[in-house]
Amino acid sequence: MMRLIPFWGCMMPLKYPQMELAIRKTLPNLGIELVDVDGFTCCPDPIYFKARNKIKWLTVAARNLAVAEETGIDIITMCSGCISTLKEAQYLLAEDPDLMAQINRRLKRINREYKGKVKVKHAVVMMRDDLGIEAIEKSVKRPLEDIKVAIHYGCHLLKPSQIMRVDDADYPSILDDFVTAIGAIPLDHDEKLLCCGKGCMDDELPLEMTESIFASIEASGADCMGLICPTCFSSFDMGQIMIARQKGKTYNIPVIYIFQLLGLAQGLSAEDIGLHTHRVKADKVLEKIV
Amino acid sequence: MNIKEAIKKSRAYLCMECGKCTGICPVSRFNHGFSPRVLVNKTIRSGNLDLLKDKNIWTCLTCKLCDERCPAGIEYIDLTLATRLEAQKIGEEAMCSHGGAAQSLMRIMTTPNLEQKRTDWLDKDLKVTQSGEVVYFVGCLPYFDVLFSDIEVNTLKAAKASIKILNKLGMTPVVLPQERCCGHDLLWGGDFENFKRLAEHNISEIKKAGAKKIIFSCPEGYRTFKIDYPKYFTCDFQVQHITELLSEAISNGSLKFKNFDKVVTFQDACRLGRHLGIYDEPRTAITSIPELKFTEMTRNRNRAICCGVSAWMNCSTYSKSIQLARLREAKETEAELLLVSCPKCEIHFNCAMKDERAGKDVQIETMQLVTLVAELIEES
Amino acid sequence: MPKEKVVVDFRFREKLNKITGGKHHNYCYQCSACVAVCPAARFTDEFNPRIILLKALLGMEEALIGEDSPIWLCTNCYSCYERCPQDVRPIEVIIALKNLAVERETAPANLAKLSENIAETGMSVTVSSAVNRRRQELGLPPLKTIPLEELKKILEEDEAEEPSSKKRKGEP
Amino acid sequence: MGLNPYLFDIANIRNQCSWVHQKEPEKATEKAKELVKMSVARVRELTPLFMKEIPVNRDVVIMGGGITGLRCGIDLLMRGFKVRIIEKNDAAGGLVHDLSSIYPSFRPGKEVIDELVEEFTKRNGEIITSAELVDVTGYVGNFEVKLNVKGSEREFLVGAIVLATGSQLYNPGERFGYGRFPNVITNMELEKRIRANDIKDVQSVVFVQCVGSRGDDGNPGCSRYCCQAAIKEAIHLREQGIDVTILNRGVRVYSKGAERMYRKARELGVLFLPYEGEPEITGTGRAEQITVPSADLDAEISIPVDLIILSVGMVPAEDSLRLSELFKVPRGPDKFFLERHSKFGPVETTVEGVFLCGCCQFPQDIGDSISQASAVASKVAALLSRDKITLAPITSAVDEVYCRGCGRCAEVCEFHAIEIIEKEKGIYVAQVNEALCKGCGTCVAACPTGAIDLKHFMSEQIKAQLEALFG
Amino acid sequence: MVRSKKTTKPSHKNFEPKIVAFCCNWCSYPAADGAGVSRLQYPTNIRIVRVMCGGRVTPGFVLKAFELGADGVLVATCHFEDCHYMFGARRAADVHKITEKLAEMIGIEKERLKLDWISSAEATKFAKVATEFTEMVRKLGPSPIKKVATNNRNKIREGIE
Repeated sequence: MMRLIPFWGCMMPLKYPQMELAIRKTLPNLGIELVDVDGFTCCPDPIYFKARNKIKWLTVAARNLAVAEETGIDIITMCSGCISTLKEAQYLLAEDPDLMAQINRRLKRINREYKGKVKVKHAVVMMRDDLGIEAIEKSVKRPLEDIKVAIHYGCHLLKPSQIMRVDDADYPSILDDFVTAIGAIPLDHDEKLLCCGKGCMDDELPLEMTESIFASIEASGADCMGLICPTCFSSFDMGQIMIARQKGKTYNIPVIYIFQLLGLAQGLSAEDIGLHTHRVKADKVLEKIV
Repeated sequence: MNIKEAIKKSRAYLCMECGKCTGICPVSRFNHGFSPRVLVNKTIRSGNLDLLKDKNIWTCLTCKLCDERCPAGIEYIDLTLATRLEAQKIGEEAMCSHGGAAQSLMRIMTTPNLEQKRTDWLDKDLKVTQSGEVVYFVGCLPYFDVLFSDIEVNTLKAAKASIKILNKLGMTPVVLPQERCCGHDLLWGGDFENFKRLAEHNISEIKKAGAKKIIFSCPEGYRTFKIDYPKYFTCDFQVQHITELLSEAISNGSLKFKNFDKVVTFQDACRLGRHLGIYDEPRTAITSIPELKFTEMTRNRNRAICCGVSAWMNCSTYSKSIQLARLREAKETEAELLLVSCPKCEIHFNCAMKDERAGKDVQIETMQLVTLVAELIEES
Repeated sequence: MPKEKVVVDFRFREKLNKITGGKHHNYCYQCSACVAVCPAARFTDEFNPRIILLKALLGMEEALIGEDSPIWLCTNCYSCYERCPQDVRPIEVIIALKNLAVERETAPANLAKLSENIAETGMSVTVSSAVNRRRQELGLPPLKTIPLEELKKILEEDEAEEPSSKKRKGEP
Repeated sequence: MGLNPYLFDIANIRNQCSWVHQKEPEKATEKAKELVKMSVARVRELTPLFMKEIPVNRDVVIMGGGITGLRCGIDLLMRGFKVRIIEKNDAAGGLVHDLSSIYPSFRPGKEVIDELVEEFTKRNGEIITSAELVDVTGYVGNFEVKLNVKGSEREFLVGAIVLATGSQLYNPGERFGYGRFPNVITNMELEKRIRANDIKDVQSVVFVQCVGSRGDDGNPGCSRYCCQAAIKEAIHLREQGIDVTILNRGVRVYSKGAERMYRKARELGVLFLPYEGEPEITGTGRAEQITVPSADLDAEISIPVDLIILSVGMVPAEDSLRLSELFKVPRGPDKFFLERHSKFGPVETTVEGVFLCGCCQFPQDIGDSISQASAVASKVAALLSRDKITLAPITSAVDEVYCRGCGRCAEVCEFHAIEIIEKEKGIYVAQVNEALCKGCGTCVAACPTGAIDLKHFMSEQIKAQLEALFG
Repeated sequence: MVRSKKTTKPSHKNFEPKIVAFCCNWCSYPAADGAGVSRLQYPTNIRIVRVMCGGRVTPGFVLKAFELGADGVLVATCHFEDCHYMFGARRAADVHKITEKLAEMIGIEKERLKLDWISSAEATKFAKVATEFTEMVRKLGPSPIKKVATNNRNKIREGIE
């Protein structure tokens, strides 16, 4: 058994608990024990909180890292925002000893210290690098044959690759390999790497960007969207409702978290992994599986 | 005509080896390896091949100065021509100037149905026609100006001047768009075959235009049409040099000139002078210009010295020496302007002057006689 | 219309240098690689990361962190960071500018709304009773307690440590 | 002995017929026959030619005692050649001598020069200062150099000549407020001020690049040193807390380590701004503000300024025309000395045995100049390490009978291989120096009479090929 | 309906022009060799005459080729900046202008003359120029010049020796 601390963040436990559910149901099948620990806060979010004050943002992140560091167990994250914050914080603090000292002075107030020892990985990276793709294949009981998945990598899992070190940011394959391992077909489409637009503080731009992505996926003939980032999820699941409402265009593309797909492949039911909670229903996909 | 016939015809057997020809020969004066006397001797005595392979047969300028002087009345240049025609048959040829470009141009022109573009220079104010009684024969001037662009001569001025004069005299000459080289240079280079093709083409073009009279500004064209064409072909048209026409017009008072306050001398072209005996007509034209002071070079008329090269061949250090000597002679007259009647004289003298080492004592302005006359014609 | 006059303000640049990531603006040599990959620039002309960097180089404080600054249109996608050949980290410069705008209180009102939760509750998403109910329905364990005391302590202002914080306010 | 190689010709059937016409065997065969016919016709006209050998003097003279000449001289001394440096000024050193520091080592220019002079002298090289070149005659392996040294004549024989005469800096005249404002100075003047530690009460310095370079008067090309020099100077100023702006037309930093220096300057906050045309400089009595239009912002950008530095380009040295005439080395359209071929003879000139290095060829920075200096030293050594120089016999030859001495051949000869000599009074004739002739035959094309011809490619030989083709 | 104009010009499809190419020793001649090495294919109509430099080619050579029956003449030199002899290629270009003028004046279409710059590395360009020029000349049809009987070296030798 591999023991790892899940850093759930906020989006998953609070907004999209079905994602947490999928993780909790699928990872043990791969021989992973999730060790929940006390004392985490928000990562904190790499967009708005960071925009207010980088030092405070770094401090909160360093505190989370320090909490995990004290247990001696490494962290996995399942949210692109969390991985982005924690990795960048690690990178910046390692790059600049003065900054490290400055942040640790703040942590000192609560008798904590970040030493830079804890390892942080996204769950998919851990699965590729530590478990191996074969382990995923082996856990599959019901391969998702003929399911065409348009993967949305999102931004923060990959970029900046100088810090994230997950994959080639222009030609990523980690999720394609993941989807292949569970028997489905990853599809390329024109806007595969376009940002979902969520971080843009504008009323219209984000919707335009999501719509471009949908148009592109629709043209590709995919059965569903396979996605990794909970922030993106809100752009795409709720986003489709918004587009239908504001632009009168219905896409009806099910948006499925990649671990939910894994769950389906491992033989779990749609309810087991909370697929029924999504706004865009995944019936099309489910029919194909049976 | 083989060499033997030529010897007879030119009376070469009468040679008494007096050496007057060599004494007067402008080439021999500088080129001590060249002697007309020796060549005549060789022609009479030696075998054909030895003579025909002698490079000296191409050195003669055919200026006819020796013929003037020969007490035996030998026609040396006719003998030379015959020799060259024979030599060419066995593949001998002269050292062609300018990489043989001129010769190639002339030979290419023997093709009858070429679409030449040789009349672009005709300005609007020059009146010419497609068919009529009178043809103005332009000659090689259009391509001379391209080929010799490096020495910046503008021989075409003479053609424009000639047409202007003809227009002034009430004539609208035909300018043949498909006119060809008269063949003079090919003939004197020994290439009779191609000379013949050019001649036949020109004669037929003139017939097509319906012309009876051909006017020349170029002495070589004039000589060729007047002497050589009738020798070999039937051609029933009258030929005339523009200076002949000019002197007629001046004597009957139909042309008047503006003042020209300069000292001027005149270069007799070999073809115009000694070959055809036209000495007075150009002088009549020159001296009828008011204010102009005409001065003769020491050697003038039938004793005039050639410009140093003929038929674009065997141009050499001796040609240069001849040219410089002649230019000095012109300068000695204290003339400011050297009038010439032949475009080649103009080209050769300018080429010699162009050389920066030639010195100031040979720098003199040159102009073709017709060009000056046309410029000075008083508008009526 | 007479052209705008811009006087280079080296002092503003020094201020920007002091924010983490702000110093990298100095490296920008205006190659435009960031613009080529920027999704926001693709969808609107109002946002151009190169121009933002140029303005940073010229020290154009008002244009960058005044009201209606375009910096808020950034999608935070990190493409520019990825692509920049000079390690300018344009997005980090933009975030540094945002920090300055927050200090100057010119940031858009909803920024506070989107981020104040964290300082107050430790989570970016509001924790409500409905959340735990939903989790229960799905068979998930209840949420862990959030260490708010620790969080508040480490977020307290410390003027001695952070020279870029509010003391600027009295300056013109 | 065997067959004279110049009686040989290739009918190029393989490369120029069979391989390129593989799909048309019949036509290719016909063509091959014709190529053979042409070749045979050419061979019939060929004549045997023989190599010539000329003895070599092993001394070298270097024109110019700047850093380039010194470096080249030391390299040659190390190989055992006798080397003289001719310097027109009263001391060696050139422009580098006056630099406050040189990148990337940041050592003072004078220190570097002193070291080189010491080494050159220690190895028994001779520096002839205050020397003026009077005349050069001869050809590769056998040049005669005549000098005037402080009024007295000196003459010696050398086998090779190295031109390392350098360049001079563009004089901005009255442009860019130079001369009008006391605080507008050139970069060389800045170097002097830095050396004298004379930069006081200065908060903002603005450099203007490309003054007298890249089509802006002066040198039509890039002067290749000024961006890097300005960056070096900017770093120095910035480290003293001065605001520095470099107005540029594209920053060009190609020297080794220069990119890093450029990055360092930016890290320190040096502002690089593009400009076009002439910036507007205003102020009363002294320059106070410099303004450039911005292509990107629809705005005019002003920088308050205390000192303006004009980064002036390099232009050919004043005496380059005279030297080009004396050495018969052509100058390019930019008036710098021209190399024989950018790829096949980058440090050679059209005159065999005369080499180029440093800024007399084109503006470059110190690193590049000394690389060239060492390259030239190798080339010179390779040339002079032979006892004799073999001359290929494909040269032009003059038939004096047909030569009018008009000089058109000499005029077109880029290699100055043809001289017009006075054979007898008033009679001139062209004479080919076989040591200088490169065998191109351009003179043949220029000759009006056919007096000059190129051995092995005689007009008759070429015409024979044509006649065979169509015969 | 628009009817296509009847062309009175004869078709030259089966006409195989003879083209003389003066190639300089340093660039275009090696380029032709390179075309061989790379097995690039071009029409068989080109006959190369090697000269040391394009600057050696005079109007005399080009006109001689036409005089003797060439349907087209190509002069190929180094690129200006690559000329082995510095300005030879430039001189070739200057001289070519004069040749073109002369040729046009006496009725040779100027399309039958071509000057091009082919470096020794441009084997592909050589093949391309050779192909395009051959096609151009093929389109023009046979040279208007009737072959002129002149001096024939072989005749001399056979007849005399």
